Amino acid sequence: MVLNLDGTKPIYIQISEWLENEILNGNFESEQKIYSQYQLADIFTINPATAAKGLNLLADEQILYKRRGLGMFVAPDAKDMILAKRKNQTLKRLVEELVLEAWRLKVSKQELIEMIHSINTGEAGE
Amino acid sequence: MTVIECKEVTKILGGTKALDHFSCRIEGDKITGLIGRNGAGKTTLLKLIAGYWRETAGSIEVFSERPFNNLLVSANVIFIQNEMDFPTALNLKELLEVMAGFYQNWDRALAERLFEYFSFSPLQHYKGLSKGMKSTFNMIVGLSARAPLTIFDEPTTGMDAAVREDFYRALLKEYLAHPRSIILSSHHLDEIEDLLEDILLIKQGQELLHLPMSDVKEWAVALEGKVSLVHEWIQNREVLYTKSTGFHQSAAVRNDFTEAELQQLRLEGVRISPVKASDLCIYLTRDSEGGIDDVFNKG
Amino acid sequence: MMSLTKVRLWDVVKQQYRYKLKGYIQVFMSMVVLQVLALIFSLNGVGNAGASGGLLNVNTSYFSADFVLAFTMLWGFITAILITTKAYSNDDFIFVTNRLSSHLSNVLFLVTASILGGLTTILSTFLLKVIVFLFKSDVYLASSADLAAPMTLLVGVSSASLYILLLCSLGYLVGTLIQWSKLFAVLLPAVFVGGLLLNALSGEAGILAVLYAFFMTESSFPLFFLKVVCTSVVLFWGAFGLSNRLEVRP
Amino acid sequence: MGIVVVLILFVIVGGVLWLVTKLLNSNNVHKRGRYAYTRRVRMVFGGYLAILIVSLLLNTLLPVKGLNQLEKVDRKELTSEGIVLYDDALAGQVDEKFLREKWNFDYKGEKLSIASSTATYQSAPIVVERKEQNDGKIEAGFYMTKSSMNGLDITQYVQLPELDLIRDKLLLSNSPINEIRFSQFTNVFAVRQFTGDRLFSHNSTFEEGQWIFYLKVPKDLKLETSGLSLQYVGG
Repeated sequence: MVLNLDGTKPIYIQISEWLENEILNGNFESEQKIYSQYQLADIFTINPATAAKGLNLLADEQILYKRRGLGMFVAPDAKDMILAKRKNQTLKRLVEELVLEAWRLKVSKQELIEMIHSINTGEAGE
Repeated sequence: MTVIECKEVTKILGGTKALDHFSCRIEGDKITGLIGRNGAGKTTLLKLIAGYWRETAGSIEVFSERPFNNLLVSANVIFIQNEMDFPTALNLKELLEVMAGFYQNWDRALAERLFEYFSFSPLQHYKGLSKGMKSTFNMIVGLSARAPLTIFDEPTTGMDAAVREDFYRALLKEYLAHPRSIILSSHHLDEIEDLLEDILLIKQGQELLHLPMSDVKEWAVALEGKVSLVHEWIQNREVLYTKSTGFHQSAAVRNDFTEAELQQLRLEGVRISPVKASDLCIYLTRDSEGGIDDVFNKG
Repeated sequence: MMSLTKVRLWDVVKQQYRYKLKGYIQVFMSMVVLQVLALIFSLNGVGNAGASGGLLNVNTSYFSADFVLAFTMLWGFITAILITTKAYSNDDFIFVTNRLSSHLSNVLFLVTASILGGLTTILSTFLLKVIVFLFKSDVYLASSADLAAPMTLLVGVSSASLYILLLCSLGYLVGTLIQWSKLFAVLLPAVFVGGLLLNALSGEAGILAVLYAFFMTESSFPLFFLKVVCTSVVLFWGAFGLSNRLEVRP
Repeated sequence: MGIVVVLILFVIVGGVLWLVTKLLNSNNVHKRGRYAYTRRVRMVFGGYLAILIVSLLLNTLLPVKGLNQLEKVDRKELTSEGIVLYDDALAGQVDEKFLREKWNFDYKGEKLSIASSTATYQSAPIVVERKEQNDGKIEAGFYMTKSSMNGLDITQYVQLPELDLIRDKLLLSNSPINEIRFSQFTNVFAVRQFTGDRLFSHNSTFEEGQWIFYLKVPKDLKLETSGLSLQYVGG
């Protein structure tokens, strides 16, 4: 796993997203101990403080929780929280950008929705 | 725990102020990047910290002592620079032995392994090494010394990309295993930014910026859009950089926008993107307003 | 936080001294080369006396290690200047040091160099003797110098070493002066040669004559020892004091 | 003069130091050789020291050739001995203990010329004693007192002259070698100053013994010579 180091996104955010992906992929189950800041630093060759910031970001969102002296653990409902968050934030932001771009390109709402439909045909057929 | 504290430090070299009322405070066990252009005073600052030079005015303290001519500072600081004056009579192996005698925390095993890994031969002499090999050897010395304050001044000069990678990795692993205060000076911020916890930006002998690396990316923001639009938004703001191409203008400004303002910007069709840390440093440390284009546009 | 290393001056000096014996080893190479060269020059004898009668012409050559000692003294002088130059003194700052420890270890090194120089100088007399004995001489006249008496050897080695040390300390001061200002590199030889010329012209006994009288005509070893050691200490001290005006390293 | 010497020494010493440093910094040191530079210097220095120590041992263990066994002599005594020899010879009572060489020639001629092949004998003291009768024999003797060099008896090194009778000519000539080289070691000046020796001058004395040719010739033999001075006993 290599981080996207093009510099446009702060590394600690990339770290937290990577951890979320690991949880979504099932590499970390609930109640399982997750990488420490030092392990993360070692894996990605980044400063441990940066890694810690990525971890703390997830802790703040309660996707991870701290056990004193033991480290960070995956919260029981971490997966759901991540999915919800991605829906609310990531997807929403993407849609925002999509709409803005459509507006700039003078694509009407109708047209846009049709485009979305055409991509989603596979799912619609189910 | 403060490792280095500079208060209004001035150092005059050859009639010019290499450092001009420079103040900063560096906390312990952090990797700090010292970034600045050539001649900004990086090396001068480092030499003052290492106790090689005497400050002209102001006060500088390392481990709460004045570093100049100070045995405690000398024993606890290793200063790695480009051309190390290693004694010419000794070969590389002997140099490492001598260093081991001087630095109490010296890790012989580590030095040995790195020495082997980078395929040095014991009978080689430092003077006979290529520039890149010299830097690599310096790096071995700097890491193996395990000095509580480890200073690397432009450590990767002449190293090829693979060795640079190895160096950063080795530095980080050493730091993880034995945390210590490290100062890395470089003008390749791109390469080292991931390693850094803090960044200290220096310009014309003065501290320009000193903040955690993770804040640097949010410190400024780049706007891109129609000239008139962008121009309106950047008025009364701290503009770091602007460039216009035809109808479009891009600008880097200090990020003091509110969330609402950003939303508004997006709606108006202004592209917002973060400013890369290395670009930010270039903008900030630029000596003159404008850029190289202005030189050509004058005509 | 890594705990700070506590260091004592004397430990650092010892460490630096050990390092210098190794790191400055090339000066001993030049010493051997110079002594061999001096021995070759000495094969012609330091003095020659010839006399002839009606039936017998005699030619007496005097041999001694005077040349060797003179060369070794100069070697000490120049070596001491050399180790004050940046090429050498900057080496110290790779390692743990402050100015005092750097100076002290330099002095220890020069003392060691002087002793080794004195020892080899005195011993070289015997090599010279063997060479002359084997290849040069018809007849070999005995003299007090033939005795490898322990006491004579001891006095010889000590006093030769002291002479070298004297020149070392002078060189160290001169070197430090030159580090202080490059002007001295021109000024000192000019004053030296000029002074000698002036003395020669005016027929006065110059500073060299005074020094000669002070050191070389001293016939009591303890007094000689005292004179040299005191002078060396003063010269070294002067160099220390002077270098306090310098940056630790440029 | 002194300045020039000092400057030359400086140039030599400086040159050697420069050369050694140059060699050290040359690529030779960095790339070739199986041993570390420091080790090589230690080997050179150690080798040199070993040679010196072996020399010291040789000096103390081996017997010294030359003049160690020579007797000491008193110069004043030698001088007075020389005067005595000369005076005695003129009185016809030469002391046989100074005889170094003796020649006997049969000579029937009436005239004898005495000549020398070298300038050495131009002013040589030749003392002639006329015998009581004409027995046709010439007895010649070479007498010499001791020679000294720095107070040591070096008589044994004196090469005796040669005397030949060629028809009517008595010819004095030198032996092939009469030059001798002595070597003397002195302590280094750093020792001399404590032993009371002279510092930078060497005082050597050399004194050749007083020598004479003593000829006993037949009563009526006519002697002639060119350039040599003959003195007659009782004359």
